This record gives sequence, C-alpha cells and structure tokens, in this order.
Amino acid sequence: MPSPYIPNTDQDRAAMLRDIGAGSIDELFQDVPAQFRDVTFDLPPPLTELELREELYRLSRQNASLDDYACFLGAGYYHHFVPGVIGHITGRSELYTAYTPYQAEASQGILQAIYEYQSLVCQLTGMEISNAGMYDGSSAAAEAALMACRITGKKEVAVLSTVNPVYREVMGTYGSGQDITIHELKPDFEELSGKYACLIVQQPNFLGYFEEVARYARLAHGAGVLFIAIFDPISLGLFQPPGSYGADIAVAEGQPLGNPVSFGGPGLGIFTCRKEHLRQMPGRIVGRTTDVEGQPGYVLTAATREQHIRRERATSNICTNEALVALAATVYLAAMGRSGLRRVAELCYHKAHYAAKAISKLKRYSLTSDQSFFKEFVVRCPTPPGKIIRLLLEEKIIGGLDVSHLVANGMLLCVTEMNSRQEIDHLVTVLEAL
Amino acid sequence: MPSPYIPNTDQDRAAMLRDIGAGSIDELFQDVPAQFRDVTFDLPPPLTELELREELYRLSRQNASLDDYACFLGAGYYHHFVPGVIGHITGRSELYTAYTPYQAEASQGILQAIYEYQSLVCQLTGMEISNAGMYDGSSAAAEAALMACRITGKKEVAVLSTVNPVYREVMGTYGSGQDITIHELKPDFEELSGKYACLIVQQPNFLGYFEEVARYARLAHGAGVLFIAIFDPISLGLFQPPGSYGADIAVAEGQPLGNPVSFGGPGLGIFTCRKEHLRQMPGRIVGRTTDVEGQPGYVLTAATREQHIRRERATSNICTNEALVALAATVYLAAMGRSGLRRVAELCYHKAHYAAKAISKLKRYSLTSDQSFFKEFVVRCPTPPGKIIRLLLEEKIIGGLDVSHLVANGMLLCVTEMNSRQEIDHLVTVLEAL
Amino acid sequence: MNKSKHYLLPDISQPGKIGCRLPELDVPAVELPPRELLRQELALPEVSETELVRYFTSLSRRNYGVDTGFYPLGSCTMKYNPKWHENIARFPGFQEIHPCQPVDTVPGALQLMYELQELLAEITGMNAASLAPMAGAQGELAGLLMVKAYHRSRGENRRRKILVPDSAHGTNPATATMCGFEVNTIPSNGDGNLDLVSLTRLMNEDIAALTLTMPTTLGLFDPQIAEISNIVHEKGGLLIGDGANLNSLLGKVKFGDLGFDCVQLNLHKTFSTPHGGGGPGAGPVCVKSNLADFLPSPVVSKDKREYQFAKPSASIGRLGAAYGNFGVMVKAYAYIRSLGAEGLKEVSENAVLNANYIKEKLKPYYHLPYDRTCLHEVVFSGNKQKAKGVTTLDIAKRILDYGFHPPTIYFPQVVEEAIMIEPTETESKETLDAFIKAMIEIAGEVDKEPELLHNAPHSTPVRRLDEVNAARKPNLRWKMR
Amino acid sequence: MNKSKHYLLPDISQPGKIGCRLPELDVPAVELPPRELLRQELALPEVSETELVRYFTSLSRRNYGVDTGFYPLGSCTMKYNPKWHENIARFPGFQEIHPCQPVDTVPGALQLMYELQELLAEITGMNAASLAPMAGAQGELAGLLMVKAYHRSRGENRRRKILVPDSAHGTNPATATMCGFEVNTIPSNGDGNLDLVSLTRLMNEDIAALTLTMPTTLGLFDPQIAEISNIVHEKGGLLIGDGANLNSLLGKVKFGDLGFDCVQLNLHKTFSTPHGGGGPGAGPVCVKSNLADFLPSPVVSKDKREYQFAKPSASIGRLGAAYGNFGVMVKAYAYIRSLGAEGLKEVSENAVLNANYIKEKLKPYYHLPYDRTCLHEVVFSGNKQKAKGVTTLDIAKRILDYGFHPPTIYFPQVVEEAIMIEPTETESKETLDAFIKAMIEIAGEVDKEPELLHNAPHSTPVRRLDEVNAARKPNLRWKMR
Ligand SMILES: Cc1ncc(COP(=O)(O)O)c(C=O)c1O
Ligand SMILES: Cc1ncc(COP(=O)(O)O)c(C=O)c1O
Repeated sequence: MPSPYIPNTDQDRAAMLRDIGAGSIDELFQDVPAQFRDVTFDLPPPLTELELREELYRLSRQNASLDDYACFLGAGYYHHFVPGVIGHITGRSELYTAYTPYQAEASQGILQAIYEYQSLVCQLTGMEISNAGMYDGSSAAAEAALMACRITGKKEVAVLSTVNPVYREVMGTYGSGQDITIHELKPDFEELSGKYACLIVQQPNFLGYFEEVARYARLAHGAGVLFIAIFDPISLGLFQPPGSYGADIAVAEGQPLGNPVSFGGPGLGIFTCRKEHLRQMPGRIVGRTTDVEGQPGYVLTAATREQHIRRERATSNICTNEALVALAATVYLAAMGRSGLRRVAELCYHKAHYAAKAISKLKRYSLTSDQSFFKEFVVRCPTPPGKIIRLLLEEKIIGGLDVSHLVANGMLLCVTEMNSRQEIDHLVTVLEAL
Repeated sequence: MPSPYIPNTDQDRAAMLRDIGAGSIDELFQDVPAQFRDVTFDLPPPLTELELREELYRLSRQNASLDDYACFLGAGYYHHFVPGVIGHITGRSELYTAYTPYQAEASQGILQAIYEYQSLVCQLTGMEISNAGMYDGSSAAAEAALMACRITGKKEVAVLSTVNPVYREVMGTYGSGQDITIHELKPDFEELSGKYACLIVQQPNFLGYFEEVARYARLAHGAGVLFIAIFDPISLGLFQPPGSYGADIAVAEGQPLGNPVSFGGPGLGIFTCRKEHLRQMPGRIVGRTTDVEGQPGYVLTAATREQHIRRERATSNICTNEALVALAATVYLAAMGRSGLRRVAELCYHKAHYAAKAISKLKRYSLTSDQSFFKEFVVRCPTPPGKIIRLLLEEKIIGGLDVSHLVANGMLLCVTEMNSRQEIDHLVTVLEAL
Repeated sequence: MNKSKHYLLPDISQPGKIGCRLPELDVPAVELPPRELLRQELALPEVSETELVRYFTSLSRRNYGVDTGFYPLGSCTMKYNPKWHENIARFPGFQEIHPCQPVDTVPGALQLMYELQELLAEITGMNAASLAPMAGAQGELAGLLMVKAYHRSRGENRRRKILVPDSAHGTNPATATMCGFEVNTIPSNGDGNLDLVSLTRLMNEDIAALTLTMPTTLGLFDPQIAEISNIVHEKGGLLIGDGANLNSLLGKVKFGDLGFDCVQLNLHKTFSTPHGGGGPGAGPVCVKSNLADFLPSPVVSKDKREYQFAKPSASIGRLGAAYGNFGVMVKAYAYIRSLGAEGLKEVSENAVLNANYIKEKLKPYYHLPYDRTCLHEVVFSGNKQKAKGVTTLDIAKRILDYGFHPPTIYFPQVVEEAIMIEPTETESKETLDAFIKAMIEIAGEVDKEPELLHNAPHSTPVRRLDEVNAARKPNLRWKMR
Repeated sequence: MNKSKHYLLPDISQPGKIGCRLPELDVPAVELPPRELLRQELALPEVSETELVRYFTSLSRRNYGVDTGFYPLGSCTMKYNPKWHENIARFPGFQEIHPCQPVDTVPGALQLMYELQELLAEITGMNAASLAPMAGAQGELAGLLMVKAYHRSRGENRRRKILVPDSAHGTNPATATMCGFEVNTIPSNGDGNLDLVSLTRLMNEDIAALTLTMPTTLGLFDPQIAEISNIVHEKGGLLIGDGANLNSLLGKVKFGDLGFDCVQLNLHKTFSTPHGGGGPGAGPVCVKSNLADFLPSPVVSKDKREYQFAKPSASIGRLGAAYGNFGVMVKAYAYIRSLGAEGLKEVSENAVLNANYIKEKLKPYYHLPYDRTCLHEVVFSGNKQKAKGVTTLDIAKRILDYGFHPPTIYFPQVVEEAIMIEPTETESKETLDAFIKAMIEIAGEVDKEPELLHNAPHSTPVRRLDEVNAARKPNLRWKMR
C-alpha cells in the first residue's frame, strides 16, 4: 500500500526515471559499492496510524504521569503551570515546521520571536545580552565554563559543591576535550585563587537554599575570576536577578518557563552575559535591522562566532538549538508578565514554607538546614528516603529526590504552585503515618 | 485581579468613560429600569486556568472513555478511526475562530472548504447537490420531511418502522409545529398511498440490515411520493449510494467521517437532494464565482431561501450549522480518498461478520436475522442484555445497545475498524463465560 | 510569500496516492453481499498527507478569524475564546464517550450538563433549562413549540399568531413559520423601542406569544419591558426572549425578572465557544415553571447524588438524536466556572463600554439613527455616504483593506444601509482606537476618493466577488470520475 | 488582509493587563526572606490573552514552514512530518513524566528508549547506541570525545589531530576544536570525492580519526569508502561518520558495513521530527563494539524484562542533565515503527529519485560542478549567473517571490556560489515540476531582468534585510522599565 508521506506514485517514478535516463532507482545508487547495497534490516513490521496510536498509547499509559500524581519532585526540572495558550502558539505549523531562520525574509515570525525571547530573558535576568538558547541548563553551564576559559585564557574552573552534581558532571564532560579541570569548592572558602577562569555558583543551590552570591561575586572579581551564576528562572519573579549581583555570565534551565517536564528533554539552556563578551558567546543571536525600504526586520547576526562561518575557530559547535522551547518560554513570560511571574514565585515560596513547617513539626522528620530557601528544601527522614518514596507512590504521590548520599537520610522536596494545600496536607499526613 | 480575557485596564475604562461623557459604567445601563439592575447571581466562585484544569480533568476522568474501553456500541454514532491530521487542520485558528462566511473576501478559506465539502458529499452519495450541513442526522431527516411536504404540498410522512426510533421522534417534534403526521410503516407493504409527501427509509436500517431500497424507491415514485434515504456515510465506501437507488433527498449523520463520538454532539447533518429541489432546500449553500479580476472565488449563494433574507417565508430557520464538523468530514474524505474509504468499509464488514459468526456459534447466543448487514447486527442473548452489558463493563468492554424492546433479548452490536481481532475474540470469550 | 494558483482537491488528486493508511484485515474475509448492493465506483480525490496539510493550511491562511484580528460583526458576539477551553473539550473523558453508554459510566458528563442547566437558569433567572437545542435557531424552535404545546394543554388552540418586532433577527419569523404560526410584525418607534401602541392594538387572544430580542438587535435595551410584559401576559400570551444578545446583560440583569417565560441562549456567542466558521453552536432554552414540563428532551435530573436523563412530562420531544452539542457545553461550562458572577458582570460592562465608546467616536462621521446609550452594539446608517454614491457594502469592503473584519451590514432591516458594530469585551481600547481611526479615514475617502471604496477590497486574497452571477448560475460542486 | 504595523511586546504592554490568571494563595503566607535577596523591580510586558494570541498568530503568518510549501534547504532534510506523531509526543504518559521519578514508574518511557537504541543500531548496522546527545553537533561532540577516550585508554595520547574533508559541515571542525583536537583539512578531488592521495599522505599515527559525512555534503556517495576505511584503520585511526544525511541510505546501506566506528544521527532530519524553527533536535550516537564502553551516559539497558539506566564502563560522561531530548525520541520512534524496513527504503529511494530529477532538469540552466548521480541532494553553482552580475544570494531571494523556500546557499564552501537543493521524499513530482519551472524562469530573468533579482524578494513581509548593519551595530534586545 502506498505511503501517505511519499506522494510520488508509480507513474511519477516511472516518468522521472525516464527523464533522468535511468533504468531503475537502483541505478541511482550506483556509487555505492555492490557489497554494501540492499542489505537486510531486521525491523518490526510497519504500523498504520491506527495501530501505532494504540500501541504507543498503551506504552504511555504504563508511565505514572504527573496529571494523575501529586508531584514533589524538582531537582532541576520543575512541574510548574503551563498556560494553555502556549501549546496553541507553538502548534502553529508555520513556526514548528520551519528550520533555523537562515532566510530572514521568509522567517520574520521566528526571528522576531527570538528577538522577543532575548529581550525578555535580559529583562528577567538583568543581564545585558542573551543568545537564542542552548540545549539545556547543564550544557549551557558547561559552555559558560568553556567561554570563561576562552576569555581568560585559563584552564581551571571552580564550581561550588552546592551546584547540581549532574551539572558538574556535564561540565566535566565538556571540559575533558580541552583538558579543562573542574574543581569543587566547599561553600565556606574565604579566598579564591586567581588560577581559575571562573567561579560557578547556583542560586538557589541544588538543595534549594540561597547562596551568598554577593560575597562570591566579590571574591571572584577580586581575584580576576569570572563569576558565573546558574539560576532558577521562576525564582526571579521574587528574588534578585544575576545581573544585579554581579554575574558575568548567567545560565539556567528554561524548562520551567512554560514547558512540561517531558522526562527531562527537550529543555532550554538560557545563556546570558555581559555585552563586552558578545564575541565569545556561543550559539545563535538575532539582531534587529531594516530592509531596503527602511522597515524594521530581524536577522541572525554576529555569525562570525559560529561554526558555519568560523569552522574550527568557532566559539562553539552548536547549530540546532531548542528554538521551539524558547518560543514557549517567550509566550510564557509574556503571558505571565510582571505581576504573574511574581505571583508564581510567591505561590511557590509560601507553599514550600507551609509544607516545610508542617513536616518539621512531625515527630520523626526535621529540616536539615535553617537557611533561607525558595521552593525546595531537604527533609531528614526517619528511614532511608528510598523506602519512603516507594510508599508515597502507593498514595499517588511522587515524593522528593533521595539525596542521602549528600545529606544523611535526606529527601529533597519541591513545592510549586501546582501543589494545592490539600496535596501538601495529604503528603504530611502520609509521611506521618509511614 | 484583572481578567486575561478583558484587556481594558482601569485607566482605559476611565478614559473611555470620559470620552463618552458618562460618569460610570452603570450610567450606560440607564435604560434598564432600576428594579431590574444589579441583582445578585448565585454562582460558584471564579476559577483560574490552573484550578479549572484540575477540576475538569477530574470530572472527565469519571467517564469511561473509548480510549480505555473496547467499544461495540453504534446505533447512530460510530467509533471510527479519526486520522490525526484532522485535528491539526480544524485547529487552525483562522478557521475555527471565524463566523459564518458572510464577508466572502475575508473568508475564502472556509468558503472553499465548504465547496469541497459539498462536492465530496455529492461524489460520495451520488446525489446532485448538497448543502453546507445541518445540525445532525436526525434533524436533517426531519428537515427533509418538512421539505418533502413543502414540495408536494402534503402533510403526511411515511417512515419505515426500521428507521432509528430516535430519528422518528425528532421528525415528530419538527412535524408537530405544522401538524405534519408521521406514519410508521412495516417493511413488508406492497403498495404505498399517494397521500404521503415522502417515504423515509434507512439504509442499512437501525438494526444494521440492508433494506430493499430499490423496491421502496419504485413504490414511492409510482405513488408520486418522494423517496428519502437515511444512509451511513461509511457504508458508501462499499455499498450502493442513495443517488444510484433513486433517492430524491438523502441525509445522514456525518459524525463518522472524521469526528469523535463526543457524547453525541456536535454531529453533522449531511443533506443532499436532486438539483431541481435547490430552491426548497434548507441550510447554507456555497457557490463558485469570480471576482472583478476574473479570479475564481466562493460565496454563500441561493440565500433567498434563507431566514436572514426571506424571514417568515424561508425554507428553514437554520442559521448556525456545524461548519467545523463539516470541515473535519472534508479532510476525512480527502485523506481517505477512493481506496481508503473502501478499506474502512471492508474492515468494518469483515470484522463485523467475523464477530457475528463467532457469537452465533456460542451455545446460548444466536443472530436474530439472516439478512445481509454491514457493521451492525442483533444478537439474541440468553438473559436480558442490560445485565450482560453491565458484566461486559467489568471486562473493560462497552457492549452493544439493549434493543430488547424491539427484539426479545436483543443486543445491537457494532464492529468497526477500531475493533482488533483480539478485542473481538475477547468479547466472544467473555460472552461465552457470562 | 504565497503566490499560489487556485486549485481544488481534484486538481491535486492522482490515482494511487493516499492520505491515511489503514491496517490490513486481521480476521478471515467473508463473502461480500449480492452484487446489487455493492457500489461500482467511488470517485474521491487521492492525495498524500503532505499535500492535504499544505492545501488546508493554505486555505486557513486565506481566512480571517478572531485570532487574526478585530471582528466587530454585529449580533454575532465575536469575542476571543480562551484557548485552554479548547483543550478541555478534547479531554478523552469528554470527547471519547458514546451517547449510548450506560449513564453510570459517564457520571462526569451528566454532572457537567446538570450543573450547566443550573448555572444557565441562575444566570437568566429562570426555573429550568434544557441543553438539547444545537444552535440559537433550534432553541427558538424549541421555544415556540413549547408555546404551542402550552396553549394546547390549556385548550387555547386559537392562538395561532406570533408577534415579532420588525427589528428581529430572521430566525425569529422563520421559526414562527416552522412552528405553524402566522407572523404579525410590530414596528419600532422613533427611539428604536417597540411601538407600544401597535403592540396594544395587535395583542389579543389569537396571539400565542411575542418574541422579543433583549437587548434588541439595535443594541438597545427597551425600557418599556415591564409594560410589554404586562400587555402580553394580560391577554394570555407568552413572552419569549431571543437571548442571543445576553452578552450585554450577563451578571447584571436576569431575563426572568423582566417577565420572559422562555429564552434561548447562544452558547457560541455569549459563552465564548468559538464559532468554528459557522458552527457548531448550542442554543439551550431556559424557562419559567409554567413551561418546564414542556422542555425538549432530554434534560438531566439529579436524585441524591445520581444523575439521570429524563423526559419532562409534557415534553415537545427530541430535537436531535443525542443530548445536544456536548462539546460546546463543555466549553461554555468552563467559561462560566472560570468567570464566576463577578467575571460575568465585567464581561457585560466592558462589552457595553466598548460599544458606547465606538458610538461616541464615530457619531460625527456616520449617521446614528438612535442617538442614545446603547448596550453591546451600535447600529449606524450609511445614509450620509449613500447620498454621495458610496454604499454600506462599499464601506464594509473597504474596511477589509484596513485589516479589520467588517461589521454586520444591512441588518437590522429597519435601519437603512445599516452598519452594526459589536466590539465585545475582549477587545482593548487600543484596538478600538485603531478601528475608529480607520472608520474615520474611510469616511474621508468617501468624499475624496469614492472609487477607492467602489473597487474595494484591494488587499484581500480575492477582490470583490460576483454574487449575482453565483446565484444566477449556481456552481455548487465539482465533479470527478 | 493583514496590513499590520510593526510592533513588539512592549508596544502592546499596559500596566494592569494579564495574560494568565493564577490562583490565590491557599496556605498562610510566611515572612519573605531578607530584603537583600528580594528583587526590586521586574519589568516584563503586560498583555491580555487576546493580544498575546493575536500577536503570535500574526508572527506565525510571517513565517514559512514545510506546511506552507516546498522547503528544499540542502543538508537540512526538510521533510513533511506526520501530524499524528505530534499528538503522540503529547500523551500525558510521555510529556508529563519527571526525569527523577523512580524508573519503575516509567517503564514505558524506558522501553521506548531501549527499543529506539536497538532500532537505530540496526538501521546503522552498529552495535550499541546512546540517545543522550541533544542535537547533531552534540552527537559529534560525543563521537570525538569517545575517540579521545578510546585512544587514551590505549595509551595513544599522541593522536591529537582530526582529519576533516573540506566539504564538511561547519560543526565537524568546530567539534574537533571543542575536543581539543587540531583540524587537518583534506581536499576533495575533481569528482567531489575525497582526495585519496592527500588522505594517504596526511594519515599517520598522530591522527585520531577521520570525520566523514556520508553521503557527503555534496550529496554524493564516495565510492572509495572501503579504501578510505582501510587507510584510516591501518594507521590506527577511527572512522567517524556524520550521519546527518542518512535519509538517502535509510533501509538500503548500513554505516557499520562501510567501516564506520561511530556515527551520529539527526533524528530531527532523517527521522522526521519537525525542526521547530531551529530545534529541539536529537543526535544519538551509534557505535561499534570498540567504542561501546565509552558511550555518553546514560544508556538504557535491559535485564530480563526490566529496563534500567546505566552508565557505560568507560563513559565519556553526561551531556545533559537528563537523558537527551525524550520528546524528540518519541516522534522518531513512532516514525520508525510506522515505516518498517520497507518503508525506510522507500524513503531513501524517493529522496534520491527526487534529487536526481531536479539535477537533470536544472543542469542545462545552472552549472553542475559534479555531473554524476547524486543521492539525497544536488549542489549547483551559481557561477554562470555570477558572471552576469547576479549572485546566488540574489537567486535565493528571488525564489521567495515564487512561493518557495530557497535552497541552502554558499555551502558547501568547496563549490563557488553553491546552491544546494534537497527535495526529500515527501515532495511530489508536481511540486518538483513547479519548482523546476520557477528555477528555469529565474535563470531567464538573469539575462532579461537582472534588476528583478538584485532587488528580490518583492513579495515577502519584509524586503531584503541589511545584515551588514545588523552585525556592525548589534541591536539584540529591547529594554523596558
Ligand atoms: C439575534 C439573533 N437571534 C438568533 C440567532 C440565531 O442563532 P444561531 O445562528 O445559533 O442559530 C442569531 C444569530 O445570528 C442572532 O444574532
Ligand atoms: C551535515 C551536517 N552535519 C551536522 C549538522 C549539525 O546538526 P545539528 O544542527 O543537529 O547540531 C548538520 C545540520 O545542519 C548537518 O547538515
């Protein structure tokens, strides 16, 4: 049976072969040495749309979805509210079926949206410039480290031990190619060596607590070291943005801005820095210009940094990024606006504190720190958290992250605007009863 | 908090009131006598999108959806395959947020789509003309009866007793206003009185079996009676269309053409007839024409039949119809095409017969007729079907329709391309075990 | 960017293409029925999914919707529709349920319908409701069939006439005829209100009901409503409301208080379900107790915590094969729940404010036949311009060139060269100002460059279309074999 | 119809508007943290949902996608993407799952990933795969980091160079640099193949690997592949494939058979997940056994019927914070399952047929530097036209006026004034014919009306944009307070 995705008919193929002057399609593969040709492929038989739908629906139903569970899991990916309007806009097929906007005149929609994205991200972070986005938060952090090494000509990177360990691992991977070493610093250092290209701090940190970023910025700058901040974009609705506490480069996972958790991908690497570093920035950048008639328009710009122009001297190899996720973030920031984003952050803050307080009052549970936090915090459990997490599942609750390797019997809990009081109370009741 | 759906701000409102010269919005309601103004409304408090989503998701999950159950229920609404492409096209907001295309130059998309719809429906039915659609199959049938009365100047309508009883009820409602009486005829009559405006036959009939439509057409036309056919559009992939067996008017429920069952609404009333009856047809009609530059274009036409021009002398009061459902049907027919629609009909036919045969072999079950059928048939159950239907539910099967008021212990089963062999076998096994 | 030649499906059809593949038969095939039942040929287009999507996408790009821009089509309440409600209506638990499933497998659906009945009754100040009607006009049909059944039940068979104001929507008289009534038209007076003298004269024991649109199709609230209700009821008639314009009274005024016995609502207008290019809609009817037993079937009733479909004792019967347009009900329900009482009031207040703003701003440029406070819409006349040789049709077409959808024109028929503008509450002052500016510029063009208007539109995918020829030589379909 | 003034979000922002309402706090509020942690101001635009939707809808209408029309952007494989796969990726069971959930609560997700690994390994003829890379370039990064780790594990630390053909995509050399390698470029020969003489000369024990795109970015299959593999492997080097052009070999030829040790795939090209205007993509790496232990982490392993995430014993580590772009994997998996082996073969055959058809038809009009059978794409040169004062850029812009997206231009750099056309298999002969006709007309215009090309495009929402000034005076954002 013909394929709905291949419109040529047998007649078409015959006519085209005739015009080409080839006897068969196989002839067109003549450059492939015979021994490599037409080998067998052991693949499952094709499925029609009807069959595929049933099979994949069944597969998807094996997963416990956050639609049906209360979720107190964060640790880098967050279950925030995604306004319904976003899917309608990212679902506009002129946008999602387009390529990277190389031909500006045919791509003003996407280009202008990226310009909005860059602007909104700058407004949000207080940073001077933003690129069009990287793969995810961790690879953006890794690229930031590489960029700091390029700028400073150094090869050592200092990362606070309170940074998400997975991020540190990704930096390690990225750094390994150029023999860049990643040093883990405990938070309480009082002086910083000038050998480092940069100091990387996460705010709030992996365990949810606020760092003394101003102090770190001072220490870094005092030592001629660039200061890189990894931030939670939602927290910026309420808390100091990296631009105001001295970050030279600031990166983040942009998923919380209007995107589902999606098993951790696609995400969005937000990447911002100070203007002076533009030429060292990785990734795509859109600029505003005018057409021959003087109308405003948008183009990809500063491309001499990029692989397709600069090849082995490019600032990064990144090519395809996460444009559609960035579009969702753009719509999210516009939909929320000044007051909405603040409200989201407030809801997270107060609900998380409500939960923390209630749990800390339980006999066998306690908080492991009295530092300020935003929406995540660590609870010390009476038994290994792994066991508790299992039991919570039976109550249709996805519990926190087991961080007992970092904090004895520690479970990292996250509370967002998606958690109703009822859910939180239920969690507390269940924890108590376990 | 401001509403996302009301963009005016307080300042806007103040400025506008100033320009209007009104002191308050209340002043604008001055024509409403004071005693009627600002009464209280006892409604539940407003919900934000987040809250609404949770509440309605919970409500929806209380319903047993066909995604999670095997469905053998038909009886006028059918669980056929809806190609995924349809939702993407009906989801184009230029189409679904538009009104009826009164301003043709701004509505060429919808107008052209309706022209395609009318054409495809004519091709499918073998009828000469089609309107742009009615509310549903039953109201289309009722309007067909009224139209027959207008054409013939008579007030009595003959309906075969094998027509869907609900359709007969709707005809009764529509007829009651004009004192039109609906007569129920048993299928075996040999002669037809000329007093009837029309004879209405359903093919295949309510119980799934084929009627001798040619004989009925002969009898009707011989008596100067119009012949109206109610058909199943999917059956036309394989079986004779109404245009070929002499229907003067042919109507159908169009839901099976690419639309979910949706608890029975929205549906689509397909309405076709012979060209000579154009001026008596109810509903919107689109025609092809040209613009001042000679380019082809489409407009609403033959509007002098309609309520907004003809008022009390209109052929019907219908105004809003089911345009978006008709669009889905259009895409469906185009996506399926010649071979696809035939395939759907074949799958239904063979699977239904496979199921019927297997059930008829069970000790305590039998078929109640040996007439030819398409995808529906009646099974005589050993106990009242209501009980069996309950028990099937426990096996995640939505059984057939209880028709024991028509056929003793009869259950009307429907099998479509959505029922896999496995599902059918499961049904048979469960029935046997009950 | 889209320099596309005109084509239709048969033009891109080619034997052997397919837009959707179907599974192989997984059971043994059986013999087909006798040949005379089988169809010989089925000439449908054959296109691939790629071509299908491109074709319909390009059609969509030749269409104007609310999401494209301002759509002030009077009487149609073209408001912005919350996007998320579209998703809700597509939840499998709402969309993938069969109307004949045992009711206890769909309690969520019945609860939603029951609560929507209650909400609509509360909003209109009536006692009962049925969601069965599938559009406004079918709601009107239900209303007048109830009127008929009501009078019959009281032995008053002589009431064979319906009074209909001259400004009424075409569906009102058309419905009366469908119900076997004779239509008597009542004129409007100089203020745009119902002429009470005529009403008093015409109202007698032959009259079954007066159908009244409130606010009227002139966008006006008739302040005589209490008298009207009295006059009609005193003679034993019923007052039937056309509630299509409820958007301006939402959360402010109750139909029940005004004396109406029955009113149909257009969920696809007031309750913000998109129009779909002409449907689906929904036209629930809300009634006072006197008509409750006659409501169309089914209604949803509640007994303890169980919901059931029920047929009112003297029901006029069914209007469709199922329960009405459930998919539309879901969106309307979502809308009401998202707004609450306060939100509904904001809707009507802003709708009315917007209409009055346009009225004041355009009054110096276009003739305003009824110079008084309006509600949700304002009706101008193009008379001034007509005198200069430019028709309302020309103006409407010219508006297209400014990037707006034109208002409703030539309706209501009581206003010559009518231009009926309904901005709705979902439009911002900025949008209104841009529209007002365009309308003023157009008024200027009438004097300076009338040809610009005669030849408008200039910027649409097609130019002005020949409707006369379309009607004279109907081309209603293509043919292919 | 859309005569719209240019505006940005701040232009439609007004204090007090909101695009999405949020719930009230349902728990007691607590004290906020110290003031120095709090932000003073947050200057984001404020717009209503109506305005938001209109704005972005209008942006979409100023954009060209595959669903709008033919998009023959060479090297990018802009094929039509099955619509239903979009829906599958949005199933809550795929989209609403958290990467840190206990793995036994997401067995369906792990099974899908595991099977996709297996399917990709089979399709490429390799032994193992990791889905971690989030785009093609990151897959390349994974490949060269594995090369580095591999040689290190064997103590061959001196291999610090990568050979890269001059026709290679920019990501190839850029990746080599990111991995700390030095890049040595190998020229192409007169046939567009790799110059074997140079390869032999440059290949030595300092070379870690040759990265080879196959088919090449010239759209050609290099028939010397067996020799190339031998030369590289004999000196202990690895052969690393850039599999971005796999679309032409799907179901026909296996990378593993050709001698490759590693290849990255671009799921967003070959496996039909839409490009999203520049992502997300996915760039899985498939490797022979020699590299399997080095694969980026995590991979999914299967033990009896249990799936687990695993870290290969000598893994280069993680490339991202989770498991790669799962949402993209779902669509690619759906695509492979819907096509099967036979379907994949039809894809490549038709892709190649379409490219050769265009090649033959346009050869008389545009210079064809390598006049031989091509695979998925054909590279012309605009040299002839350049001689007449019309550049490839002019031609590309003129193509826009004919309603098509232009091909890739000025790449690969080995061809002067390159015009790189990749039609893909999802285009019909009718579409190709229309494009060919346009290209021929444009060739005619070069002679007759070169100004038409210099000033092109004429019909796009904006005319030709000033890129030089954009780069010189970067305006990269708006500001608002
Ligand atoms: C005042 C009025 N009444 C009745 C109707 C008819 O409603 P529907 O189109 O839903 O049948 C309309 C619709 O245009 C209307 O504006
Ligand atoms: C040949 C080739 N290699 C590599 C890449 C890079 O892939 P990605 O854009 O997914 O990073 C591309 C993409 O344009 C390509 O065409």
